[in-house]
Amino acid sequence: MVNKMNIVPEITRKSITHLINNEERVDGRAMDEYREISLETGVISKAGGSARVKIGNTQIMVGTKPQIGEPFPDTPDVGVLMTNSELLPMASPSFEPGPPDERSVELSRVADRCIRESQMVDLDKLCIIPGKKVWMVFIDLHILDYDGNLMDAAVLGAVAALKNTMIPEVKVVDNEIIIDHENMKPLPIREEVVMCTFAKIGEQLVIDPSFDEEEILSARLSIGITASDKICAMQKGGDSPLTKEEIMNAVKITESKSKELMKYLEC
Amino acid sequence: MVNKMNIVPEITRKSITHLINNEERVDGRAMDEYREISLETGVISKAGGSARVKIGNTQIMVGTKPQIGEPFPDTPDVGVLMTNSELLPMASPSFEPGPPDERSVELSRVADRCIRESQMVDLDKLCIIPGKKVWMVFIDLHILDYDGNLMDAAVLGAVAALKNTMIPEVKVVDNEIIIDHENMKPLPIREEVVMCTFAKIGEQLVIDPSFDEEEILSARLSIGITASDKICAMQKGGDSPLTKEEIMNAVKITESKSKELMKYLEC
Amino acid sequence: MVNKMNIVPEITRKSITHLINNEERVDGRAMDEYREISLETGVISKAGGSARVKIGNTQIMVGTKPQIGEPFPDTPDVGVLMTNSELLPMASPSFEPGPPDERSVELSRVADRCIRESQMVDLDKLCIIPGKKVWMVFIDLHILDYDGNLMDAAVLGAVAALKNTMIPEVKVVDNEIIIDHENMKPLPIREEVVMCTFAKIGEQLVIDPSFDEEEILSARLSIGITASDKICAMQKGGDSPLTKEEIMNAVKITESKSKELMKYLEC
Amino acid sequence: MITIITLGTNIGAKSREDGRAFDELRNLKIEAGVLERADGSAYLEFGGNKVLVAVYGPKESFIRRFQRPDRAYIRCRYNMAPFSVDDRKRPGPDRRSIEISKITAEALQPAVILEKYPRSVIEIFIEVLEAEGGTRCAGITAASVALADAGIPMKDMVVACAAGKVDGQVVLDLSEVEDKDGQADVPVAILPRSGEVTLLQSDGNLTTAEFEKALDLAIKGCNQISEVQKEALKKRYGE
Amino acid sequence: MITIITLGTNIGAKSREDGRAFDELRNLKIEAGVLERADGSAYLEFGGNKVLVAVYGPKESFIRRFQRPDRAYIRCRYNMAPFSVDDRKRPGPDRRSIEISKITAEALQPAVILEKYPRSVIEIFIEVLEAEGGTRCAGITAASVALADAGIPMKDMVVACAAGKVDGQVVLDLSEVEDKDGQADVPVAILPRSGEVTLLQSDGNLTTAEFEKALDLAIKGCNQISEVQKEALKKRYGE
Amino acid sequence: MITIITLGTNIGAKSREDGRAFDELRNLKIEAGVLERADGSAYLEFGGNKVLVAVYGPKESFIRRFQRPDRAYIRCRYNMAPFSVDDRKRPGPDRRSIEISKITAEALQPAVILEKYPRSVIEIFIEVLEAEGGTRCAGITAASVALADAGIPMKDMVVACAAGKVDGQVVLDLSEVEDKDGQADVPVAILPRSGEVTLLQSDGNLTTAEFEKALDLAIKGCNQISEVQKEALKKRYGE
Repeated sequence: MVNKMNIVPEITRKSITHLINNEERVDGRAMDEYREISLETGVISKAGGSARVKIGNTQIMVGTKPQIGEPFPDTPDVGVLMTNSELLPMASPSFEPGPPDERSVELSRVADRCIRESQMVDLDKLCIIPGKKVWMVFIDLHILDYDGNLMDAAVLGAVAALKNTMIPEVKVVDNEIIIDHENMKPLPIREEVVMCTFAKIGEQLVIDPSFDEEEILSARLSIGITASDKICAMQKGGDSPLTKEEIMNAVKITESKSKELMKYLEC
Repeated sequence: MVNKMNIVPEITRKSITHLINNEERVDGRAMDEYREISLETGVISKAGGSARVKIGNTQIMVGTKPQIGEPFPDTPDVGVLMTNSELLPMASPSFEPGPPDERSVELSRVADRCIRESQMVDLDKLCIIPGKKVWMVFIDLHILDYDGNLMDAAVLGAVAALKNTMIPEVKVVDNEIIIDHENMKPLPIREEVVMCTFAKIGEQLVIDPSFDEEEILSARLSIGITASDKICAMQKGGDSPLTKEEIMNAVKITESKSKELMKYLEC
Repeated sequence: MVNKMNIVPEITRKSITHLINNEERVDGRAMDEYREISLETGVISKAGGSARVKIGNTQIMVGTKPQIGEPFPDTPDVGVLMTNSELLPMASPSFEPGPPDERSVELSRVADRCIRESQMVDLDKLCIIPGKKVWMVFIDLHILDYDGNLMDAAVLGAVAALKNTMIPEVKVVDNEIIIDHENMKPLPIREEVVMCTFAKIGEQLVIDPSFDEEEILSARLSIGITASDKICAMQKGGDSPLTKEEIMNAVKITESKSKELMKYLEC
Repeated sequence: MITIITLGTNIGAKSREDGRAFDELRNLKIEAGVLERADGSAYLEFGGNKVLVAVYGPKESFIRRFQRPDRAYIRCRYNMAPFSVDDRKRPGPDRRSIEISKITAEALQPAVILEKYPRSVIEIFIEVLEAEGGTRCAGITAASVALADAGIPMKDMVVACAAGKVDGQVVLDLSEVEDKDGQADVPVAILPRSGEVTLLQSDGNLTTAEFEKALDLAIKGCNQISEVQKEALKKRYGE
Repeated sequence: MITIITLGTNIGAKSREDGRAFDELRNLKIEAGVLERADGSAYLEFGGNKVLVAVYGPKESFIRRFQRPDRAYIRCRYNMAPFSVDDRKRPGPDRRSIEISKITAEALQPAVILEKYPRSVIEIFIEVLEAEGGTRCAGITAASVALADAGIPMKDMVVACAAGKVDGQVVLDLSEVEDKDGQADVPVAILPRSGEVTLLQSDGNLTTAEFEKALDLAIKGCNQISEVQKEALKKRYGE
Repeated sequence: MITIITLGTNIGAKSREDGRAFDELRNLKIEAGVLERADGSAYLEFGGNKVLVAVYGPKESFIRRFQRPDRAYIRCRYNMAPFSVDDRKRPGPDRRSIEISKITAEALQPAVILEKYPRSVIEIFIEVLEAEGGTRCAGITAASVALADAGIPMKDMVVACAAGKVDGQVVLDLSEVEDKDGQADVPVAILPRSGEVTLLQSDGNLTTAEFEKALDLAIKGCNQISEVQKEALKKRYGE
């Protein structure tokens, strides 16, 4: 459960807005500039794959766990991706222990759709026995430190963790599954995907909102885009509307900024 | 969770009671008169069977879902009926979202017993593979608008929805169940059942209490009765006792009023 | 959920502490003296085994239920013990209905470890089909009246109930399990175990703390010990530390007092 | 501190599985004041049923939902121990226990002089330690004794008993086996002084005449049990 | 009290599984004021979708989390009836309904003059009685009518509609089958007067050009549906 | 900003699965001040364990249960990440984590000067990112550093370490494999200045002599780890 407190005082709100209307930001960034990004992979040995991502002071640990399970009845021949996020109370005084609240649900569902619809993981190749057994890959987003823009960090970390994920070879002999832990192979990955999030503050759109900027934004727009510039996910949030022009403008910026984010995934 | 607020002011309580002690009701009905009843069936295509029932302004949507499942261990050769009710927050400011509270549990359990004990559905015929697979029929009572007397509306709607329910033919070949969705047949129905609910207000028993009458009743008595006049369910509620004479009097009235209610099930 | 209220007033705290510092207790007991203990077994016919234990006014009903289930994946060839406790609201105004709180969880986990690690029940003999089917024995601690020292009462009652537990003979024929309810045999029991709990109050350690003593203790130490003097469980509680000397002193007393407790298990 | 009583007269009708006459109760004993911590308590054995009841209050209610400006609120929790039935029951409330808790509170309420304690709550905890048919009636009967043991002022002591139909015959106080194989079960609670009914359920198939017979028989059983309640209190408190 | 309307013009493109043109809406009817107890309500059928909405408030908010010092708080609960989908849905909120409830509240909020009711709450309950693709848009569209029926002052009536890509073609208002087999779905809500967007999601694979086309088509659909909303209110309240 | 240390001396006893001497700790590093939002934080690696701790407070407590009139209340939440163990752990508290949270709070409490902050709460969040045996001790050790990093006044820095019995031999600091195959595990926390014990559990079979040996060994291990705690704070704050 979350107590959404407006912890940014009115005066801060005004000064941030005033700056942004003059195309300046408190931390000196440009309107379309990300904070410093760092990405480490393979940090948790017991995970199938893992990544620690930082965007500014926002920090997320992502771990994957591949396990064998049953497919969904309506998609019997493909593997399953499951994305879960925990807004740990460690990460912010506004996050409280307990079942996922609506912010956590939205975060994990948007990240899940972005990855799923990008078709980044070739789920067809994760089928073991059609209709009976498939690989299920759990993606757990563990939010450690919250300084705004969880969406982009979540997708970046999840994609890096998936690229880092190894699964054992399996054979099916006489309807029994033999798992060969000696022979590990990477998940079948196709093209990558990233997400770019914009905040509308005053009359401007800024990319990668910090905590303070998120607290005062009037609208938010997150756009998921693949390496080949397919828009695979989009989610508007916030209490105010956006014009069509603002939306298409954000799409344009996403096309160029996504290239920058993709670079972190190369390492 | 429910906040049971006494939203009927003291003055209304007195005037309703005064009227009833003179054998009059606020809405002009006789002591043993139902409000206007309407019953439509087959309203939800995706349900196995459905009914929308109105008694006065009280409105319930009932849908059934037959599905194949395992029998209870102590009754391995018969099908299963499961009744669930949702006192939707839509229906009344006193209903709140969350797990079923005691009012909702009582409603669904009384309706369930009334239908089960009437033996209206021939559960023996819903066995597919003895001890292994049977038809389970879920009956979901969706309370849309609450203006008193949910019990009678729930039973009326559930019976109509069950009569409206179609299940596919099934064959068992080599221990596999083949479901033939082309050949649908109605649920095996025996005699029908209805429920009549009485409120004790002042010194009188009135049938089909409205919301205002329910708020001020001292005792409530619901009686389930079959077409052949078997009493199959009974449930007293409320904070005050009833005399044996009042109970037997209610049973007598039920014998005659049930015939009226049965007529709505013919259509 | 528990409202831990300090219901012992300051003056009582001072007088109890003062007495104990002079090696006296409110109820006249010696520092290392238990209250009156009573233990009845076989009191619940429907349980596999049962015991009603009283230590002073503290009263617990313990019932066991053996049932056939699947082993844990990491111990495929041994039976399973499951210990659950309910701090019933009946037992104390500070116990509230709802899911187990931390006190209840600690009680059942410490009792569970004490019994499990003593290897009192020969779990190897509870395997039916290796890796597939084993006996699972549920131990339910039903706390009826709370007057302090639940730990020792829980272990005493659980051990008595396990000794009282009968399971049917089972045969495996053609991979089917045949349960012979005519031939009941006791659970395979090895050496017994008891637990002794100490409270630090003022400068002293007292055994078997009463409710009032528990309310004012600064530290608590529970020690599980087998008939052959193996220490099989230990749990410190409370807000203050203990010295090594206090701990070893408690172990010494436990070695001798445990013999007294064991006697109740003979009957 | 134990009262044992065997009631009823076998008048030659078809014999029941446990040999009782149609109007014969199972063995019954009630003991008052069996718990230390509770304000009032009672332990009851009725056939194979074993039921323990604790009462706390009246005490100040801190929960708005359980507050009435002009009277005390009765909060009741009926609970079955995991080992009380053949297959282990999972701990915690289920739909059955939620319904029984509700109707038990309603059954007891008319006897208690609630107006004396506005804004307060009286808590009744019923623990079924072993179940053998008829636990809701056993719980109500024991709860009345526990309320009295707690010193809560009452107009009368509610008492409960079921009648039903087994092998086509209306009989008193169904055992677990009879309830399972029978055609109907009618649990009833009454205020013995006025004979008024505070709990009434009916589950099964009965003609009007059979229902009336069952109701009469249950009321007769209630009156017999009422004497055992009074004995239990006398045993504890003297005349 | 029922309004039926068929919109769109088939301009010769590849035909859809139900025969509609690429820019054709499914049959739509909206009725305002269908519930007694709620402060405002609306019933909507849209293709095979059946949605009922109730509005309560503005009323005093007792829950701190749902209180704002300077304006009303909109609380929305989107819920699917167990019988509304092919396989019975377990009652209670799931992750999908939690997300839809959140974005529905955000979609409606910009239209409501919240400043008029500080510290109060407006509750919107959306019940999907039958689902056939596009229930979140149907819910938003119906909720606006229910808000108006409750007499809540609004700057405009939010209206929602989806567009998407099926068989490589951008089409309006995907049915359940089209949503399942299609390549993308773009639900949109707008304030019709300003054309501003209050809900926007996109799920699937679209080029920028396709996305813009889908957005334009959805906005066009919204404007058509807006007329039906107005009709429904006229039917209830007159001109 | 990282401190690595290898402790212990191999004195010729039976060798352990990872080659350590009976009184040798696994590799340990502790870093203070690793999170932005929290008031204090620490990151610890101990063998294969990776633990992160955040501290918030002291701050006003709004929950009555977590309020003491004369002192601060320590609330602790020990949690394992789903990916921290071999088989994915379902998110949320289980019985094990509830117990560890309780005894961790009790272990830390004696060191904190709680009287300075009546009616307030200090929250400690322990996240196990990877588990390899001994996470409860690792959590306590890291939590002390995080408390110091938060500037909370303490009499001493609690430090924890386990000893146990493996292959019949009493050894220090059991790894995951040793814990699984071993005969006993004794986690201990102490106040290093006084040597007093604030956490003590024992799980397995030990004679009195073996227990005493394990306790002594664990205390010795604690004292070694205590030096690493101090180093970590020095690294962050200087001498």
